[in-house]
Amino acid sequence: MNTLLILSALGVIALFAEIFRFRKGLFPLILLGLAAAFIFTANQYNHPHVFFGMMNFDNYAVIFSCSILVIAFLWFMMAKNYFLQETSVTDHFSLILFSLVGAVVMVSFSNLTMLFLGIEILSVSVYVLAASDKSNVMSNESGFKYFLMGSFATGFLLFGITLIYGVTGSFDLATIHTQLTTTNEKGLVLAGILLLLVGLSFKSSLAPFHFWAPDVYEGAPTTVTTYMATVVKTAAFAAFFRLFSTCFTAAGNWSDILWWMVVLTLFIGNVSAVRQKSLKRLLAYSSVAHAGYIAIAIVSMSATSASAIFYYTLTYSISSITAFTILFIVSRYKGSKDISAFEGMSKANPLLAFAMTVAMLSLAGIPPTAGFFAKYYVFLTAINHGNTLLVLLAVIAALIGIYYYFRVIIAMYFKPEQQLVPIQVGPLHRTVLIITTVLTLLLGLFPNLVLGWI
Amino acid sequence: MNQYAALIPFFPLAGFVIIGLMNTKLPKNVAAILACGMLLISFCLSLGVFMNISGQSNEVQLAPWISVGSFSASFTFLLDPLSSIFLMIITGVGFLIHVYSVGYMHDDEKHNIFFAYLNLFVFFMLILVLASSYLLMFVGWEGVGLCSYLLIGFWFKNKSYNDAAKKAFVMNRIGDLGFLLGIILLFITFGSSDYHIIFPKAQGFMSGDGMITAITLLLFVGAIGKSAQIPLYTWLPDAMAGPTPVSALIHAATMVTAGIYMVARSGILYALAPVSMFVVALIGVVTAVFAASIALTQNDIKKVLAYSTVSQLGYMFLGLGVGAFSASVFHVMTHAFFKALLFLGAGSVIHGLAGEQDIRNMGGLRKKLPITFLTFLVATFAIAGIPPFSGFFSKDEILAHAFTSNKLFWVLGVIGSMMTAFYMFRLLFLTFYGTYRGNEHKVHAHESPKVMTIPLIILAILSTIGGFVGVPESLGGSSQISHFLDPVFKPAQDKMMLLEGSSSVSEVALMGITVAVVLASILLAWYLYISRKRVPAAEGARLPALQNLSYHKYYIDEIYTALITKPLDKLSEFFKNIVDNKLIDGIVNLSGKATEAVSDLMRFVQTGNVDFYLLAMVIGIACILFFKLM
Amino acid sequence: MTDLKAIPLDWYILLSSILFCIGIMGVLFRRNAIIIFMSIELMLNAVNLLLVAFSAYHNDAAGQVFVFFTMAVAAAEIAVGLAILIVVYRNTKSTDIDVLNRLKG
Amino acid sequence: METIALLLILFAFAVMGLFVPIRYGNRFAFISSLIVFAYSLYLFLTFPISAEYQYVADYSWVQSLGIHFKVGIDGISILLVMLTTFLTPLIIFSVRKSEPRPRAFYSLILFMEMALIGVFVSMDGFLFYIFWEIALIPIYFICLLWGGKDRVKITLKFFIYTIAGSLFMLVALIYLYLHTPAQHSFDISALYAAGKSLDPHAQSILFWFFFLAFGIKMPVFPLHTWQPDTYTDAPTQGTMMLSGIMLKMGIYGLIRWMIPMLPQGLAQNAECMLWLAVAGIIYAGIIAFTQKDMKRLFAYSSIAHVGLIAAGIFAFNGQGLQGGIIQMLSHGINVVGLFFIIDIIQSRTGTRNIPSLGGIRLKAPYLATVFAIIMLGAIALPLTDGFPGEFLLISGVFKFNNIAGAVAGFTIIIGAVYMLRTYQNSMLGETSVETDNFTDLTMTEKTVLIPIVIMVILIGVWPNLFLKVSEPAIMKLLSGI
Amino acid sequence: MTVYLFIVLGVLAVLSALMVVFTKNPIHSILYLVLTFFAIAGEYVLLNAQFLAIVNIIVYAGAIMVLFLFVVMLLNLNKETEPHKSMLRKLIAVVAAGLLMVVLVGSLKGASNMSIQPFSHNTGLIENLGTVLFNDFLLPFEVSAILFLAAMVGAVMLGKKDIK
Repeated sequence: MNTLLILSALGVIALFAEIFRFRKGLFPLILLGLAAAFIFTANQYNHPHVFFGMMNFDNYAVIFSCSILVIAFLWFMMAKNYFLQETSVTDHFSLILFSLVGAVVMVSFSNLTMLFLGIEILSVSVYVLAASDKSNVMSNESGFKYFLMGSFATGFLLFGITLIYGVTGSFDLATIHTQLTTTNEKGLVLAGILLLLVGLSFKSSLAPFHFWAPDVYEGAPTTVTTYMATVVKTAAFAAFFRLFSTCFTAAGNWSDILWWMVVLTLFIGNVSAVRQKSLKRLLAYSSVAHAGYIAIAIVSMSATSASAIFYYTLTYSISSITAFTILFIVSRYKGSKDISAFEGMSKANPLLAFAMTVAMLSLAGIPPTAGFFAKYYVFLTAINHGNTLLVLLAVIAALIGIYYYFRVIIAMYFKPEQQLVPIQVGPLHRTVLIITTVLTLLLGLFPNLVLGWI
Repeated sequence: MNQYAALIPFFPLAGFVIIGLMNTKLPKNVAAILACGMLLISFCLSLGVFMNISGQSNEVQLAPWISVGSFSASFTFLLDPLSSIFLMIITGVGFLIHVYSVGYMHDDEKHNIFFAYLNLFVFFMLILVLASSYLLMFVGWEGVGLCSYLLIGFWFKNKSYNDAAKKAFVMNRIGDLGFLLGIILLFITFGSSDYHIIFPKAQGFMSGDGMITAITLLLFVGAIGKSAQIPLYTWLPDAMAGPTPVSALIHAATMVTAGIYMVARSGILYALAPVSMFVVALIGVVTAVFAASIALTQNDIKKVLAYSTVSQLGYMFLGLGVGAFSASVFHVMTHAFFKALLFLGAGSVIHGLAGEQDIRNMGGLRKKLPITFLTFLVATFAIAGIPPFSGFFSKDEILAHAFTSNKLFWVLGVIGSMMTAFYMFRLLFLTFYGTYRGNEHKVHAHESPKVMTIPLIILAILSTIGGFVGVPESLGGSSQISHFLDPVFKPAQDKMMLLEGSSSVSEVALMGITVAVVLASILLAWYLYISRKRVPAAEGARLPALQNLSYHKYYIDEIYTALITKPLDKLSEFFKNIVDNKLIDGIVNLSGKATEAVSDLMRFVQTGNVDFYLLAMVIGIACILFFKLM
Repeated sequence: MTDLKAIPLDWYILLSSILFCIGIMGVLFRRNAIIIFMSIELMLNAVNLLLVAFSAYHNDAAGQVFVFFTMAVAAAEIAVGLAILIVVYRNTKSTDIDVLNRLKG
Repeated sequence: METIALLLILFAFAVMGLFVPIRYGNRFAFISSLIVFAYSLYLFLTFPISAEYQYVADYSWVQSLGIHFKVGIDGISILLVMLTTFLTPLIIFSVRKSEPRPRAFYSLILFMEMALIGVFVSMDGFLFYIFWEIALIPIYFICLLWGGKDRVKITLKFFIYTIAGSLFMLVALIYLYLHTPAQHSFDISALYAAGKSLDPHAQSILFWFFFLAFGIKMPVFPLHTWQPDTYTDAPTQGTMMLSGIMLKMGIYGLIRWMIPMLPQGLAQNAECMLWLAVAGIIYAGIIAFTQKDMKRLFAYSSIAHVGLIAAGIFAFNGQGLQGGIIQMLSHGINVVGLFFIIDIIQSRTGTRNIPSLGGIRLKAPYLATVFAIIMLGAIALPLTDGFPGEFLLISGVFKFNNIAGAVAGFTIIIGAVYMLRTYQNSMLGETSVETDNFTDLTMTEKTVLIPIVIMVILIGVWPNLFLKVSEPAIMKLLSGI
Repeated sequence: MTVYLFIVLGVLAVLSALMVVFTKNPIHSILYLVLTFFAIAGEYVLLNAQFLAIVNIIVYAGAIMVLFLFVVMLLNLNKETEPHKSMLRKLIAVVAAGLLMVVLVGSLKGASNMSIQPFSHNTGLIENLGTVLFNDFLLPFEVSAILFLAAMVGAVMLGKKDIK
């Protein structure tokens, strides 16, 4: 609860900062606030609280909130410069902070109302942020597409909630769970679950509801894309899993549908990425593909699923931040988001290239990076649940993944030098990159650091 | 004595190492003396061993070599009559040839290396005969093959020499594979490759046992390769590319008899496998006749001798195949003397004629090279089987045994010796009689230096008297050599339960027939090449069909090329270009290509039109609901 | 006020399903973004109707309360959506969704 | 502790190597690899001949998943560790010109050495997998950064190909892990037990998964097509690392992990595998007949040799396994020597095309001699290193299946053919335009080649030195099934 | 009586909803949509949710539709300028939506065997709703404030012209 309060307060403060000419101090304040929120949240570890029957701050919620806050922290460090150049930095920041509220709600809801509101808060903020580069048609288009499809999907989500409500007479997860075990009404339940599945799949960009993702990711300002790929994805999956694991484990046979969706996602995401020229779009597809991997843990609903999702989203987010930060820096510098912009980087900026390499290896899932362990853990969960075939397909998809991630590495290390001038990396970005790179390696080598918590 | 005996092979090895490492830093004389000296020491030690050998065999353990579980092989030497005879031949003849080489190779720029190789060869040859296990024998076996390779291709600037060397090695390798598999089968059957384990155990097997037959046949494949029998004989004539002492030492006196040695050594096994015995005899006799028939028309002095060697080796196998082990070993010995002598004589001729090898360009050398001529004559008598020269006794013992075993073999054998007499005298007449047909102005024929002629003389003496160690009882001799070897071959002889030879009268009669036939063919040669002064036709001239076939060696090389070499190269390219690149890698690459193609397709699906996305979404939902709810 | 039993719940489900699907059809059918937005509103309303029906049949006020939140969300969304549309319009001078296909592939 | 020390020293050197002044790069790397070699030699010499693991270190790594950092050395691993530490200094020393970015180059080699040793000493399935994959990264970059002109495509194919196999292995490992008793564990003995308890059908399926990983790495026909290209295009040192050490990973994996873990799976497929391996021997050997590019030729020859090793291992008896072990050593040594010779030739003449060479022996007798000796090792002449291995392997295969053994034996003929062809066409004959100004070995080159020649003969004459070390472990392995 | 009322209102709602989709002029669409909302509000009344019926009218017809109208006017779209989709795509759209409807309806039928609570008049009354809203749903209520704030900030941010 404190987390929500702090975040909302920060958001409001950010709004007023514009008026009180407080822009300079705002940024440290936000970081401070995020740190405080983190501490407050972390404190609740092992002290589950239920707020108004609406939010249950159990360990799951705490861990995911912390994860989101950490990612958001890194994101702010990464995005600061970008937004400071915009006219309405405070609006941006407050929107992000509000969306964080939504994200926290999404990971801690114990009532469908909260889920719905959480998703909407997050979505509405991100719709705006995606379109926030107002003069840029791409950005507009991105925001528009996201909004249009998002609100369309909201309709289905809502329909699903309604049907579940219709059967169980309640929005409370625990009640729904008990009601569903007793009811003999199957059709409505299943339809409701499937529609919820659709809605949440949309948010987490599972095929065939992924179409928005590449376009939106590409068009949105890079920082916003980063945010979508990290915080939004984490929150979406946390909510997805929370809902389905608490309510629908026993009800309805939805996992085979999700199974197919996962397979579809894995292949569409990975295969489509193969021929991309733009790194940003490539990363967008990669994000779709990673959604597929994460969803494997949901299909294989078992004791380790939660920690698998947690570990995966966390490490994926960290690596993504590295990749997007570098993309951001490079595209600023060279005016291109294409992979070709990275050519020769290993000579001009060896450290940048190294960080990018680590990120790519992690995304590709190659030891000793965290991405490997994440995949491993997901696979472990799935095989434990008997989904071996799915894992085999995921393995094949992962191979395709390696192909395109390595295109980036190849561009950096092999392609001839375009311009030998080293790119200047600001101190903040430098810090972010160091942190994320170290974390990627550290978490890969010592997954115990975060794994034991959930 | 035995502990010193273990050192026998290591003197040549030391010679090889020293000369090999120092190479050009060593003066030629020093290298030559070193090499010969090392061999002399070995010879002396061998002599000591030979004198002291007393029936039973002695093993000298040196060191373990390979061992895995129950399987083990070690460096252990076996000293028994058989190995001691070979020791004598190798070190004795080897020493003489070394000495000869000092003169023959004196002006060669790679003089030192030559001696290093020769020493290495002797080392391996000694290992081969001293080995107390098949595996160690295989070490020597392959080692001599290597040296043969190195020495055939000694003048490596010449491509055809290199080809010959490679051919020799590869053909030997084909045989070696058989040998190796035989050894493995021995391991599987007897749990060891040591003679002292195998031979006693083998006595427990029934005659005609399938496993023994398989083993012996496989071992014989090895022998075929090494001893140049049909169908793996073609490398030996080509091997004449090497310096002549090499031909004498390796490709006449020692290495090529390794196959005989091995079969003789395995006598007990062969005795248990009648089928194998028959095969050995058959291949032996066929080779003897076949190679002799080629030798009839060859014009290269060394080629004639080479085919003659193949033919003589065939006789030895015939002997082995009919159970005359000691006779074969006897023939090995006499053959070592006279064939080494023939080659060295030929070398002397070549030396004297500055490299000329074609007998069409020789003639009348009797006067110019008297010592060479005389020794050559002795050797020719010996090989033709004129009593009392050494070849007579050994060959006739083989033929006598063949007669008791299978009359057809005997007939073929006699035909072979007829041919032998003919081509040898043809060679002799064309080279040393008549008038000189070469270019007098270019080449000034001269007798070789002493260092070369002395070995010739010694060998001539040996060729003459060498046969007396094996004079059969029927001729009043005591057949010393067969008694000497008896401890080795006794078990095998017992197993075969040979019908004890025909009466001595018939043995004498057979000898008479053979000698008569030989003399007849000598007369024919005389008639053709001395009376009629016939000279072989020049290159490219049309020959009668049979002669042509013989002259072109029955086109066996061409057939091999067409049937094996060419198809293999074609197959190689097919594998590489079609199977590997197109098929296997094609499938691998296809997966990549397909992914890219599908990727393009998917990019096409991602149209950018939001209404399409919405439509896809709706259809997706409809499908999901449809499949789950209906 | 009336006897609810007179109208089977199925009818409400049917009605709201039809309305929902008309909304979907509108979204798919039209190119004008504004009409599409309106169709989405229609979808939300269809759901609202169902919610209220369930609420009434369950005799549970929570369903109707949820409708408030739906309305709130709808309002918020549409506000944002129209804002985005205006931004798009400023740049493209069109509300045709098919114009927006720069991002693809 | 000693094992960990080995890994840590290497890791430290690899990192330090990035920061030493550029001109000391080579020397630093060389000396550090020598230190490691000395240390491992010390371990080897003091190694107690026993079937048990020595120098075991066991730390909990990911506790909740039963993953341990458990390493140890037994008779099999020590030989491979020795091979690695012996070859690496030579490989480092064999670098001839100042490569661009030398520090990275050497660091990558040292890093790779660490990963390879890690593979050989892991006693935890997960750890093994990690090292297995990590070893790929440095070699990928070595090939990518310093390779030939088609390197991008080829190395990527190599990378994906090999990772494809290992991912399937990962799946199999996880599956086995989940069949360990509650409180799952990746411990080697637990995995052995789990694997053995599976029914034959499951074992058979898992067998294929493992085989993909190991078979690709080795590579076994028909999974080999990445290899000739990669060997051809990689820089010499990369090729040496790949062929000399890295492909041993696959064989080691077979021996260490697959056989004890899935004996029944192996038994079911052994026949098929054996024939595949034997087919590879003949197939690759025949292809090698007509190759013009020396590197490619030796790449194919390597496939043939490895095919024999694989066949011996699938034959699955004392001779086969021991032969496989000793042949791993000798193949590693030979192939590194051969590739270095190619490098020498290429650096002098600018070509690896065999037909344009010839007569080198006239100009460079030392080189020709060394080449000859190593070649003899490669064609398994007795008293060279190739013989004990090939003999044991062929007899192992023969024991298992007579016909297969006989066919496998053809390798000694085929090998002789292409090796002698190569030797003849490059070293013998008259000199060509390219080889006219050939110079003989330099001091550096001798330093690299002489140890190799010594090893060629040492292993040939005294194979027991190594066979005895691995014997108890192999016997234990065989008896454990 | 209620049944007929239900049917009339339902048919009205469906028809006007269809008109929303098929009318070419945006303004007309908006008006039809308002009509739909009224019909739905009528259904609310039938369901005894009078308060919601009123809210529905106020919020949707009163606020949201005005917003739409405003935008249409602002963007000057009150013409039938919309380019048409090809017939094929329209057909596909209709078919897809129809398909979904068939599936949806098909899957939802048979819901009547649900346990249905005895009817209470109080459910939809304002005090009852208020109690539930401010007791059970207090947190969502508060949180929706953030939603509005975010939406507002967002809309303003996007809507305002940048002063460059």
